[in-house]
Amino acid sequence: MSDDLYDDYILDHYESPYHRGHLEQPTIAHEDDNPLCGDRVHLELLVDEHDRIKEAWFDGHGCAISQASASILMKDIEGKTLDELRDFQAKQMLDLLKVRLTAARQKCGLLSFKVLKTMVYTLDERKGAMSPTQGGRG
Amino acid sequence: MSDDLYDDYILDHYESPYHRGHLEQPTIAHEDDNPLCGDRVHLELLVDEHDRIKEAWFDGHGCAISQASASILMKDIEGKTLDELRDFQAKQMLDLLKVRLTAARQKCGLLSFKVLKTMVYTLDERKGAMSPTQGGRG
Amino acid sequence: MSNAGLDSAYDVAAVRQDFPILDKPLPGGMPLVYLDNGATVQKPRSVIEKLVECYENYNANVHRGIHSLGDQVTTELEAAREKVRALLGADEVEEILFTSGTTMSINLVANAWGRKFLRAGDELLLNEMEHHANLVPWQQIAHERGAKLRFIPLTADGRLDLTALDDVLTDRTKLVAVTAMSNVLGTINPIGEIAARAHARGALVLVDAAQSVPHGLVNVNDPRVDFFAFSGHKVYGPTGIGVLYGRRKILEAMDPFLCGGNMIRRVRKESSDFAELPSKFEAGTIPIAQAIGLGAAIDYVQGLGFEAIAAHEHQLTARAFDQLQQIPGLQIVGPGLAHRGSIVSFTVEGVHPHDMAELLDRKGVAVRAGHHCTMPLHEWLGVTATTRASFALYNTHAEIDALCEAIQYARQVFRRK
Amino acid sequence: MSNAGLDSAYDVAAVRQDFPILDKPLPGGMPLVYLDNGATVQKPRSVIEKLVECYENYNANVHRGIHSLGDQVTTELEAAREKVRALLGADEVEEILFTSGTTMSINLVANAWGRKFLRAGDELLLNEMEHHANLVPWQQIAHERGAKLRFIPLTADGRLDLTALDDVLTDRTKLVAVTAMSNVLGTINPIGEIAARAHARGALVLVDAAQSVPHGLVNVNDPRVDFFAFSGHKVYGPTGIGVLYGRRKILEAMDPFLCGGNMIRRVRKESSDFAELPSKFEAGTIPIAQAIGLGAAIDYVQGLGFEAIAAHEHQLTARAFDQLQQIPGLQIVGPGLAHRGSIVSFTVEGVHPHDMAELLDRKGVAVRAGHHCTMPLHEWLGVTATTRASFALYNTHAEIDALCEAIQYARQVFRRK
Ligand SMILES: Cc1ncc(COP(=O)(O)O)c(C=O)c1O
Ligand SMILES: Cc1ncc(COP(=O)(O)O)c(C=O)c1O
Repeated sequence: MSDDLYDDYILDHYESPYHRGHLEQPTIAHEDDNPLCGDRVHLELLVDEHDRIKEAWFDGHGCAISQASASILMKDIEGKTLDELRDFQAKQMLDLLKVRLTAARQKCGLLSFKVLKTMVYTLDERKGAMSPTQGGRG
Repeated sequence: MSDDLYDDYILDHYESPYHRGHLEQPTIAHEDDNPLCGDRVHLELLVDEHDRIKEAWFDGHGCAISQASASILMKDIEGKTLDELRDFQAKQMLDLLKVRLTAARQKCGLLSFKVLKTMVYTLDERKGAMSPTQGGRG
Repeated sequence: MSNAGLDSAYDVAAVRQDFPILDKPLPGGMPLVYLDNGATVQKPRSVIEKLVECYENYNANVHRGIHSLGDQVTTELEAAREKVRALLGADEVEEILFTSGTTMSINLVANAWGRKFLRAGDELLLNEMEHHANLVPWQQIAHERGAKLRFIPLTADGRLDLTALDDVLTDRTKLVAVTAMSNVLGTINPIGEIAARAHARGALVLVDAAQSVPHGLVNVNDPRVDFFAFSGHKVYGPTGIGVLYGRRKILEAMDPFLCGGNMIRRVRKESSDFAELPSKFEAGTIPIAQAIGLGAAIDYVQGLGFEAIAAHEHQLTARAFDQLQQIPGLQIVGPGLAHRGSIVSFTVEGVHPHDMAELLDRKGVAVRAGHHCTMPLHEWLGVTATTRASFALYNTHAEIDALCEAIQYARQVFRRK
Repeated sequence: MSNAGLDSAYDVAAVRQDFPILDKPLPGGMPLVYLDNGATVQKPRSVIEKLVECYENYNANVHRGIHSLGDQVTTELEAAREKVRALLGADEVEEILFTSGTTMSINLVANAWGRKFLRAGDELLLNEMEHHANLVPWQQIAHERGAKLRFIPLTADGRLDLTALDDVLTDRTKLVAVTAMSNVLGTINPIGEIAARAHARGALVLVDAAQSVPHGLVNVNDPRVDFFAFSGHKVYGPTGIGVLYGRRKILEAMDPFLCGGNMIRRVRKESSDFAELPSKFEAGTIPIAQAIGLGAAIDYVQGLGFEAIAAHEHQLTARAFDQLQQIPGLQIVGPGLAHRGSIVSFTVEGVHPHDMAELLDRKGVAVRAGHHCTMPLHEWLGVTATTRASFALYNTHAEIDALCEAIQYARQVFRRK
């Protein structure tokens, strides 16, 4: 884990992103922003019949962390199943970035993760599957 | 000025008040309380044709300071004119008590003074006299 | 006679060393016997030092700055929030809102919940022992919304009369607001039974825990309640900070109360969307250093242990209860020891409470006199004011004795003839 | 190159010794260059010591205890209130209300004045440079009351366009809410002219003085305004305390906002009468130690003198303005120096403000990045975020240079290829 946020790994992804662009016919698309700073990320997934991510693309604008982390995430999730993404934790996402983020910057680093999670829940709901309960005793 | 609130002067007035009771036909009567502590003071004045206090009586209940100060005030103002009472300041009232009151107890010590002031204003208004403006620019 | 600390689970003499003020003589030179703990308690050195640490090492605004100080202070603040969560046994840290005090916490609920959810004909269930902070906000919102206030009657000894609860708790009751511990009578209320019966009727339960938290009556899930409010300054923390616990689903359904920075998600010229919990209810710059100081206060009391604190305070209360009753003309208000926390309020024949407090002060004994922000209760008691002695973890048996001696002195002043 | 203090009315190097935090290296070992003063400023030793003094010597609740500590703390609190009155040039000390901050002060007016006096069709006059604290509360109450928001247009360089004022200031305008100094553009607004024209139309004027008070723009009678709000933590005082000044007649006509102890005169079971000013608006235990600490902060800035502070800050701002403009791709937002207080916000081509702030932090330079709680302003600017450097009385010319060097470093990081 690097202490330097702006090491080559992050900056490479920021300047030469993986799969920045759009799909012809995404299975699902979603976007969100971090209003505090204006970071915005739009994700598109192509999911095959085995619930596996065939392709993942992103678009957006904002700070290097928010955009590089989207790029890194796209690269990481291709080939994974929805089941695997359901188990995917914020901590793992932060590990993927290979840098230590302060609390303030974690919002940037986790923006694409949040969008991804929302999509997974939405797909679950579409299929009428149980969505994992969130906290509380409801 | 005494440091002892409960010197004989105060306690004498508390236990053997001056003019505790009521007038047959007061020129004016008014009462007020200090809700914070439940002290209550009722004053009655008999004012002669020269705007001079002929008689002053009080009633009420509460702590020794509130009741003794009413008694002391009644004794002091008899014979004074309304003009003199109009000029009468809170500081002078506190001086009359001959003790140093903390901020919290000044409310007790000034309760009868407040009632008296209200009565003077009311008499002024009855006569259509100008009442002194209170602060601000109006 | 003094047996300070002898039979306590902690060494009271040592604990007193943690509180700088207890060591300092009063302006007149007398030692301070501080028995006005129900109003506010003294602060241990660790809390004062935490404030200094904060201002001297990581003073910055929270949640905003992308810089080292901002990161440190945010981490400290959120650690304090987690300490509060753990203290209350709340499920989630987002259910812990920082406010400026109990009064603000209750006003927040009365306004943000009441303005949205109260309808004409709805009822709020209160009682006459409530502090004004848990009464006047409900009067205002009930008036505005056309809702009605109802009151659980009190027993003759100053407890809630639960045998009459079903008369006043109806299907129209939307919320029961109740103090966990009376700040005058000392009564500890059976929150568990009240909450269970209120919930069975579909009513929410708000607990005013301003007096109970310092003594360890502090859990929001056992018994389960919906809102829970307390003040930092009464639990050994700084002034200017309070807590509102609210159950997530209810907080989410409510609109915000105060508006400004931090509580928004997106602001347009004409309208705005609101942020997630807890920010939604924390508009503007919150009392940052004070929240962090409250965290240190929680560490302090948990270091001693609530059980030990409560045991010690119970001994003090028992001693006071016993000795005070032997003073002629002295009348204690409220229930017996079994139902009472560490507060004893009383009247003494022939000595007005104000004079009493003043005369006790002359002996260095600080108590409070007045209606203690409970006018309806004093009306119910039939007196305009009482004198209140309230005990904290650092008080000693010798101080109880000093209280009783000072009361005797006050009686003598008024019987000089 | 450094000429810290050389041409200042006070010795900046000496003044920096008053601020313990400025002497402490950051966790990484670098010296702190604190340029996030618009968010919150650092505290002088005298303020921190005043807090300690309060907690260690006369910690008690105010206005309540008839005992020596209670008397001392009440005296200290009221002395602080008088200091605020004198600072603001207010007529009466009862017009000074202690709140928990600017946000709370403005919410108090929006609720307590707005709910009572706003009618359907009434108008509130705002503008797009307002902080969310002076915008969102008005949105909410306008929505509730059926009132309408109108906006004074901005000039291209980020000032209020007063040539258009008569288009938006009408006989329906009930209140003009305006910041004395923008927290992003740095713009100092002509409050005198706005207030005069608003008063001529019968509208009230509320001034958000959160940013202007630390720089000495602080009087409520010259020019004459009706409400005036600021925060302690931005004027070298503690967090958790704010002030609302309100003209007596208006405050008296308003209903209370928060309800609870202290703000009542008499409480019955079903209804209550309210206390006189300022208690009417100070429900519950107010931030006592913080108000007293604010008094010490006022003493501190008045000791240096606002004129000297403003002169020093103006030099810093001029230097920053000058040097920043020489950095390629750097764009300053807001007006020229003549209309600007000590805030400079900017964008740098190719470096997002968040990355900029993070990279500046790496050089020990603390600035803020984001929308600074002014989303409508950033929409108007056409950017989602800016980087803001804001200067206080203790900043040095060398720190301006450090800022510029750090910006150059950030630009290099993003142009490594
Ligand atoms: C112009 C302006 N108004 C209001 C506020 C809000 O102040 P606070 O967060 O202290 O309530 C701020 C500070 O953030 C500000 O800069
Ligand atoms: C039972 C109770 N509720 C509420 C309060 C109000 O607390 P605060 O003044 O800290 O807001 C108090 C303390 O005065 C109290 O004793």
